[in-house]
Amino acid sequence: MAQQTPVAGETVPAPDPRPIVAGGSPRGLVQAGLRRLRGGELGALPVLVGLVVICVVFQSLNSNFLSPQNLSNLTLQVVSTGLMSCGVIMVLLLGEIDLSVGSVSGVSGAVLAVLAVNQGLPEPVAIALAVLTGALIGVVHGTIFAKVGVPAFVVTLAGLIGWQGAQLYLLGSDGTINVPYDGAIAYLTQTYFVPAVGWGIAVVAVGLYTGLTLYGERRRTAAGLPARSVAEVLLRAGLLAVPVFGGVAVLNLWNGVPLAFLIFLGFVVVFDLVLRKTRYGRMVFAVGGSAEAARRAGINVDLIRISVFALASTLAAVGGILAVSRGFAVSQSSGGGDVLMLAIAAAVIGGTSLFGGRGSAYSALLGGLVLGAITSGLYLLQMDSSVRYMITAAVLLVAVILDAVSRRSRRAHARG
Amino acid sequence: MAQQTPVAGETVPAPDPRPIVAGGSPRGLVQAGLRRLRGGELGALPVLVGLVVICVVFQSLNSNFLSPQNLSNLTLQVVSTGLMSCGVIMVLLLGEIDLSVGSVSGVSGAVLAVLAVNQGLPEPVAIALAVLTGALIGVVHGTIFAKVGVPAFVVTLAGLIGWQGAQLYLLGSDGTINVPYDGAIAYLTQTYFVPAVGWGIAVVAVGLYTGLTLYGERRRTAAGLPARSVAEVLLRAGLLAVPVFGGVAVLNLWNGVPLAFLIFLGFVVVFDLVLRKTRYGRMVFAVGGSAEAARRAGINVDLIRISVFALASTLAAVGGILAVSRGFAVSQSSGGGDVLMLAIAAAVIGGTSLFGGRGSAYSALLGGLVLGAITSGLYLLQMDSSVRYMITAAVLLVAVILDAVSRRSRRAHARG
Amino acid sequence: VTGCGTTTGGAAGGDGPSASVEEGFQVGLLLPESKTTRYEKFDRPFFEEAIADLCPNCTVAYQNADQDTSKQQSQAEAMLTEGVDVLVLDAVDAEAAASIVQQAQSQNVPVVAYDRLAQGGVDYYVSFDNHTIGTVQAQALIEALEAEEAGEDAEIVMINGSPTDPNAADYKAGAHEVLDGQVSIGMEYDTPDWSPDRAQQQMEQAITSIGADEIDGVYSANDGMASGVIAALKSAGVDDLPPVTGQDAELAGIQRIIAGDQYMTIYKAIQPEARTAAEMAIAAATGEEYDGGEFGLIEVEDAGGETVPAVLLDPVVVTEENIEDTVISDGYYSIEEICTDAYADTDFCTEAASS
Amino acid sequence: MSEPVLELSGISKRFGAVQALSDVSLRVHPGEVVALLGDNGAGKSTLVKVIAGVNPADTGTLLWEGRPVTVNKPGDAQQLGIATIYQDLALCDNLDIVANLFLGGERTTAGVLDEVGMERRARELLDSLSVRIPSLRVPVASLSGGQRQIIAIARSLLGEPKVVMLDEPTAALGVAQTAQVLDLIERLRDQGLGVILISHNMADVRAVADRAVVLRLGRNAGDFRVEDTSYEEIVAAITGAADNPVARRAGRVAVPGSEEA
Amino acid sequence: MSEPVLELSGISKRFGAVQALSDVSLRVHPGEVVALLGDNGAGKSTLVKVIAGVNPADTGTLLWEGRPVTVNKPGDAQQLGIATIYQDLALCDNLDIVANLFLGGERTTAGVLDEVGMERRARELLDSLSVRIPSLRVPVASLSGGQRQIIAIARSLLGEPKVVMLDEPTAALGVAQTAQVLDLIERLRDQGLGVILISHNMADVRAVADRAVVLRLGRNAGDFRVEDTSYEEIVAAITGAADNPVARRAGRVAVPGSEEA
Ligand SMILES: Nc1ncnc2c1ncn2[C@@H]1O[C@H](COP(=O)(O)OP(=O)(O)OP(=O)(O)O)[C@@H](O)[C@H]1O
Ligand SMILES: Nc1ncnc2c1ncn2[C@@H]1O[C@H](COP(=O)(O)OP(=O)(O)OP(=O)(O)O)[C@@H](O)[C@H]1O
Ligand SMILES: [Mg+2]
Ligand SMILES: [Mg+2]
Repeated sequence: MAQQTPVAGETVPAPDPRPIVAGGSPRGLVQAGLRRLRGGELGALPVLVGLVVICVVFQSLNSNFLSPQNLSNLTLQVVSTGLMSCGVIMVLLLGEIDLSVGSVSGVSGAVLAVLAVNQGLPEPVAIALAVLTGALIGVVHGTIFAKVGVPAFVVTLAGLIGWQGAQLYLLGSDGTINVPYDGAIAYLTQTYFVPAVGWGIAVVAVGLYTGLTLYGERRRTAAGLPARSVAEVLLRAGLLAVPVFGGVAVLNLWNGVPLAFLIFLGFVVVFDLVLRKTRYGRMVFAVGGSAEAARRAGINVDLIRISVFALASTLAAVGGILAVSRGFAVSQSSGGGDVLMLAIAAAVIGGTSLFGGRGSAYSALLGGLVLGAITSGLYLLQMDSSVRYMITAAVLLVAVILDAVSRRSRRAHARG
Repeated sequence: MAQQTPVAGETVPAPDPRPIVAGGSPRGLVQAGLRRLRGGELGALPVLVGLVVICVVFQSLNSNFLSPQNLSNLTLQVVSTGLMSCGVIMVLLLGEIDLSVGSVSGVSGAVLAVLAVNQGLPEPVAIALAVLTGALIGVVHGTIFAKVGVPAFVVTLAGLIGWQGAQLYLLGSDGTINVPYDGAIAYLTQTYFVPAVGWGIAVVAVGLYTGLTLYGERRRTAAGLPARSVAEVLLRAGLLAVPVFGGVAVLNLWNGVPLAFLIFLGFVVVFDLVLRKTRYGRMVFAVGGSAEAARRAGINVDLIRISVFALASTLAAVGGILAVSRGFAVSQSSGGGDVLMLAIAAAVIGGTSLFGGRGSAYSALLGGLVLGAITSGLYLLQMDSSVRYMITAAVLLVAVILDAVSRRSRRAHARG
Repeated sequence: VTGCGTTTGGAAGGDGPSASVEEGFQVGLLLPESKTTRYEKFDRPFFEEAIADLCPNCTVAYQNADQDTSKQQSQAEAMLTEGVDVLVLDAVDAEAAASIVQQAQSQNVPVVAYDRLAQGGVDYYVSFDNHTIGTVQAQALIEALEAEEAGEDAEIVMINGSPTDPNAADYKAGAHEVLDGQVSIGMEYDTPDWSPDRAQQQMEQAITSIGADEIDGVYSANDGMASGVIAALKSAGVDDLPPVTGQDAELAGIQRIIAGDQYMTIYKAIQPEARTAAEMAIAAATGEEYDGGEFGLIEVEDAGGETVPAVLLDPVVVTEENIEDTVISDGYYSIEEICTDAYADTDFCTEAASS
Repeated sequence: MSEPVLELSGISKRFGAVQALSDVSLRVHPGEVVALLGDNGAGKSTLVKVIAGVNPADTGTLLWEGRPVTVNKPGDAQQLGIATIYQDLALCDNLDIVANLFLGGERTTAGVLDEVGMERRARELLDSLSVRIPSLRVPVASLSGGQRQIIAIARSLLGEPKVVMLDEPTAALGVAQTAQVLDLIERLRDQGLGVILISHNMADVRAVADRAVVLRLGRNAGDFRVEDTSYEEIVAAITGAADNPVARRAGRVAVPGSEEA
Repeated sequence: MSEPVLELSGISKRFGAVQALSDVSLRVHPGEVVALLGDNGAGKSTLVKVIAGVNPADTGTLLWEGRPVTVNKPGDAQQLGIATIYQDLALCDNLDIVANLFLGGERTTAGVLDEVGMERRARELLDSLSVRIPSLRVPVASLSGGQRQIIAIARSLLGEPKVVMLDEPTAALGVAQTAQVLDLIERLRDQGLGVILISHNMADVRAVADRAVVLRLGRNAGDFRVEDTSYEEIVAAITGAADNPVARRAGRVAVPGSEEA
């Protein structure tokens, strides 16, 4: 019997005739798009549509809604919670939850202010130490969860309460601590880029996306794998370019692109790449999909869990620092109130599943913008709190229903 | 070929020698207990131990902690959130979450006060309408979740915000509404039973438990099924009698057994029986374990989901009514603050899984008592709020770690 | 990072103090919360009335921050976007409000601090001083105790506001200034979220520790918590309630006062406060000097060391005796509102009905 | 021959971009065992789920005892009298064996679950399938693969079905259990039920099936009377070529003991 | 004969109140296919999980190439060179086929996943197992039972194992795929690997196994050279009696076509 490698070519089956393949032609693309629409594989589209609807409605009610100034404010308003959302998404991908992000952001802000103002440390050093505090807190949470086996809900609930206590303790009887208007901390949110820089960033971003995607698809074609046509790649790049250049143009009409928003975008993009393109991200998805399967594949599940909780708390700390920067102060209520709910809600609205293994870093951006736009619009319309709450709830539901309906048809197709 | 029924006796296999069966002797019981301890099948035991530890520690720090007065207060303090927990447990068993219970309790309380005080309806009618409001709200939540497919997190988050708005709207600019100290509403929490009634209830409860269990085990023995020995049943009944009679004795030393606490216990017992002994309860567990398997078994999954959300909101409404009764007032902050977190936390601490299909109605009682005891003890010790927060977190963790460790060893044995 | 960027202090927006009463302009009113009665029911309508009276062509934009600092910041930003010409700011957190003041000033929009002295160099300030309110509450409690001849060894329980609300710290400090040394404070609590339920539980623990009969008085920072305190006392079977303080003159609080359950509340004559704020706002927006009117202008210094021209009004203690002369005569509540069925047979209401 | 109890025609089903079934038809008579054969991914389980109402078809008609019916949810199929054993079993891992067996058809007395009655019946049923399970009160998550399979099979026998569909029922079963299940299928046939059996085990198929319907890439690819058809013919229909790995392996291997017991 | 690559002795394992394995021993030599046989619930999968480090044994020793080793987690076994295909597959349903194949052993270039390389390798591998899968980029949740099984098998071939354990690898496979997997097992043996094969299909076992180890109720119940042992002997060892359902069925059934192809 001849010895054969497992890769013997003898039995390559004929191509499967069943998949319905789209041609590279524009018509083919449209058909494939329609099919996805019906099949419910829409990705971020429903949320985007929801966002557009929200914008149109508010703009028609108050013409200031889409003014450059309001949009510029909006970009800054979503940054702090958005960063926390980013961390929450990592935890949700694991199929767990982190209730402590609000408190961690508050306590990190308090650490920052105490070090920078009361102790007189240089502000950048204080920032670094505050971030470090967040990371350490996350390691503690992760370890208690992964190694001791306390449910993440309870660990982070204890964190929610305990770190708030620590924050009160740190701030002491003084309560609020103001930070200088002109230090490194304040610059984080007070810096806007001149128009040219904004345009430059936009060009580089879209260019990099197009170039790298084209290169990737070329490699796939070279390897004989199904690949997107050049036309499709360019179409997608074009669709990306619209919001990017549009956004820069609008922001330049006011003060320019804010540094803080770029920081947020940077985190989102980096987390997206980490999740999709690295072994680490793959392992996070695997643990979220089936921890047991991941364990059997030799993945160190505990380590992944601890690292994810550490990341979440680190991002919460960064969010807390930006909140301090934006308010020039940290108070006993920093990180309290609805910060936690907003951070989790943004992730869920953006399409990240609470049950693990499904989601993307862009949820933080999209969900954050949806929530931010609703809030901002309702403030512009100036309603009674009671009415505002009710409308917020209604808009929230409407913004998600489209997504839900599309997902429902997908769910109907999925195996149990 | 002879036709045979599927129940042909021809091949009854010899009994499997592998299960390690405990004899009916006391020694056998102890051995089985130890084995369960090692195997991590402890049920509520770890939480009970946690509760005892908490009591011992606080009592040693402040001798008032176990005073009849304080314990009597404790029973009333846990009632309102405990009832909400009961509903939350149903939702958690489905593998979903209900963030709206706090707001629903608040809005139901507002409905109650507006109807009874402002509109002058008879108080019992107002109570009934407030409960109905809760039920309707739950049906709305459940329908949007089950039929439209919006994730329960988002539906109930919208509920959390929207019903709070409705509450503010109902209470209008007056804010707080006082209810009379001597109406039906107030009686719900102001009524205590005279000692004899307390003892009577205890005897009936323990007697019923023992009788029904003995009858059930007798039937099992008669049917040739493995059953608990009479000795074991009596031992269990004895273990139940200790807290029941002890509790009645202590409460009788103060005002007697409070009606409100009996209402709460009644709900817990009824829900436990419904969950364990009826088709409906079985279906709830099935949907929580695998919605797809339940669907294929012909269960109307949507209906179960809607009914569970309706139950959760109804219980939240009942909890809200008892909160109004206890505070003689409903205000704009009723049902806000940490009520939601406490309700969910009690369920989780009591051992109900956030991932569906595992838990029991008694979690509401046990978890509620753990949280209530921590709060009560810390208030007695009168610490700075910052320290109080931190200690609450620490005690919470410690109370759950025992459970977690035992569950961990169970998890290590479970299949992926 | 800043090498390629610029930090803009204030490039655009707001046309500065150039508005005129004839043409009208827009006034932004930012209030901190809606959970106590006063803001939605009185501050806002009184303020809008005053503006309509003083400047008929002006419009008022209004927002309520639900006790959330960052929400208030977003709301201020929305108003600046709207192009308001002056902001009247009742800060959720006076210190953290500095960012709002800063942002407004960078767009040349003047800021009037209302009720709480926002940091960052506001243009005018009108208020009842938080600290003073605490002292007045405490003073009233001491008087009540003296009337009952509880004297120096009286034992009281203190239920303060939320540990995460900076204003609560002011009330607390003011109250302590009076109470310390005068009475013994048996138990003292900070109450998360100003929650009446929490206040009730705290009171129950205090009763357990001290004993219901040993408590001679209760300092409660506001009316909502007073309702929880009274519920706890009632549930513990106390019929002859010790004096309980309050604040905000909520309707429910007034009703408890006439029923004899609550001793006092703090009534802030909001109408003059709102009118003063309106006058200040118009002056600031049009670039005129404000002289303080009937109350007289003084100067206060904020925590950042800036001097601010200010009007400080006196809070009024309301007990059963002076309800008629305060909340009713000011049109705050009507007799009908107070004397609902449940309170119809209180002394106060029978008297009111007969007169 | 009698009227078919179940008759499908023109069934098509698409998942996203995959056309899993195209224009499939199938007939089952009472007292007949129809084997549904096909390669992996041919669409057999999809067809079973269409009939069972788990994933309704996009197009196509379904005749039940000659009448057209629509089956949109599992309850519809159960009402008609179709019992199904799914390949992916569909058990509730958190429930114990008895609860899984009676899921959706619990017995009650006066509203209360009749646990004793159900447990006794479950014990009888499992004994008749000669499977050993240490305790009926453990969650099914802790069972072995074959034990789970037996639970699923036992479950379908609790109703009074007219058609039973078994999707690879013996895949995880031991030799003894497999023999029992084959006996069972024969008993069902003898009782006049229609049986649809999916299996990759040709020996089992040839042992019990009357007719074999072959699917290939989601289309009908043959309908044979098992008695009249050789093993090679059926395999050729399944793989779509006479030159297939089975034939090649058969030609090559001469390992002792491979005389296919 | 050469030194065993893997040798177990005295392995015991208890789950709660069930003693799943008692004092089990097993030896595997390089270039040898050992069939692990037993009734449903006999403890075969439990033994595989003990060796793979998924559920470490309570007691017992494990020798690897003569050295005692401890295997406490799956990583330990992989390090030694043990590749395992689990009966319950253990795939991540949310990941696509390529991601599942390379899970835990992803290829990267400069820290970035080499998706192109992995997808090409995956395509080659699956083609060699003659399975048709419409797209490699669908989540494995949407695959048919057999397709999932093939993914699990393909995955174990990606490392460079010295021992491969296959827990019912062909249970869900079509005839063609089964033939390919049997070919594959023979290739692995010829390359000098030790193979542990669990299967309830006696035909497959007799075709490729050299030795058969039987477990019954968690204990060793026989160790046979397959060439020298009859089908009936092995079945009797598995069921623990010569009078078993298989024998009874064989004695009873005379259906045409049951000559066991
Ligand atoms: N929910 C789904 N979403 C997408 N594709 C699916 C889904 N279910 C099945 N498919 C695809 O449909 C085809 C047929 O699958 P099916 O499960 O019916 O195969 P099968 O004949 O039962 O195969 P096997 O013998 O391996 O069980 C497969 O290519 C599979 O990938
Ligand atoms: N995690 C667990 N908890 C409790 N019992 C278990 C667990 N895993 C397996 N068992 C029990 O151990 C015994 C052996 O199971 P195992 O899965 O090893 O059987 P098997 O020989 O692989 O059977 P099959 O051929 O059906 O796959 C069974 O009785 C099973 O119920
Ligand atoms: Mg199948
Ligand atoms: Mg097995």
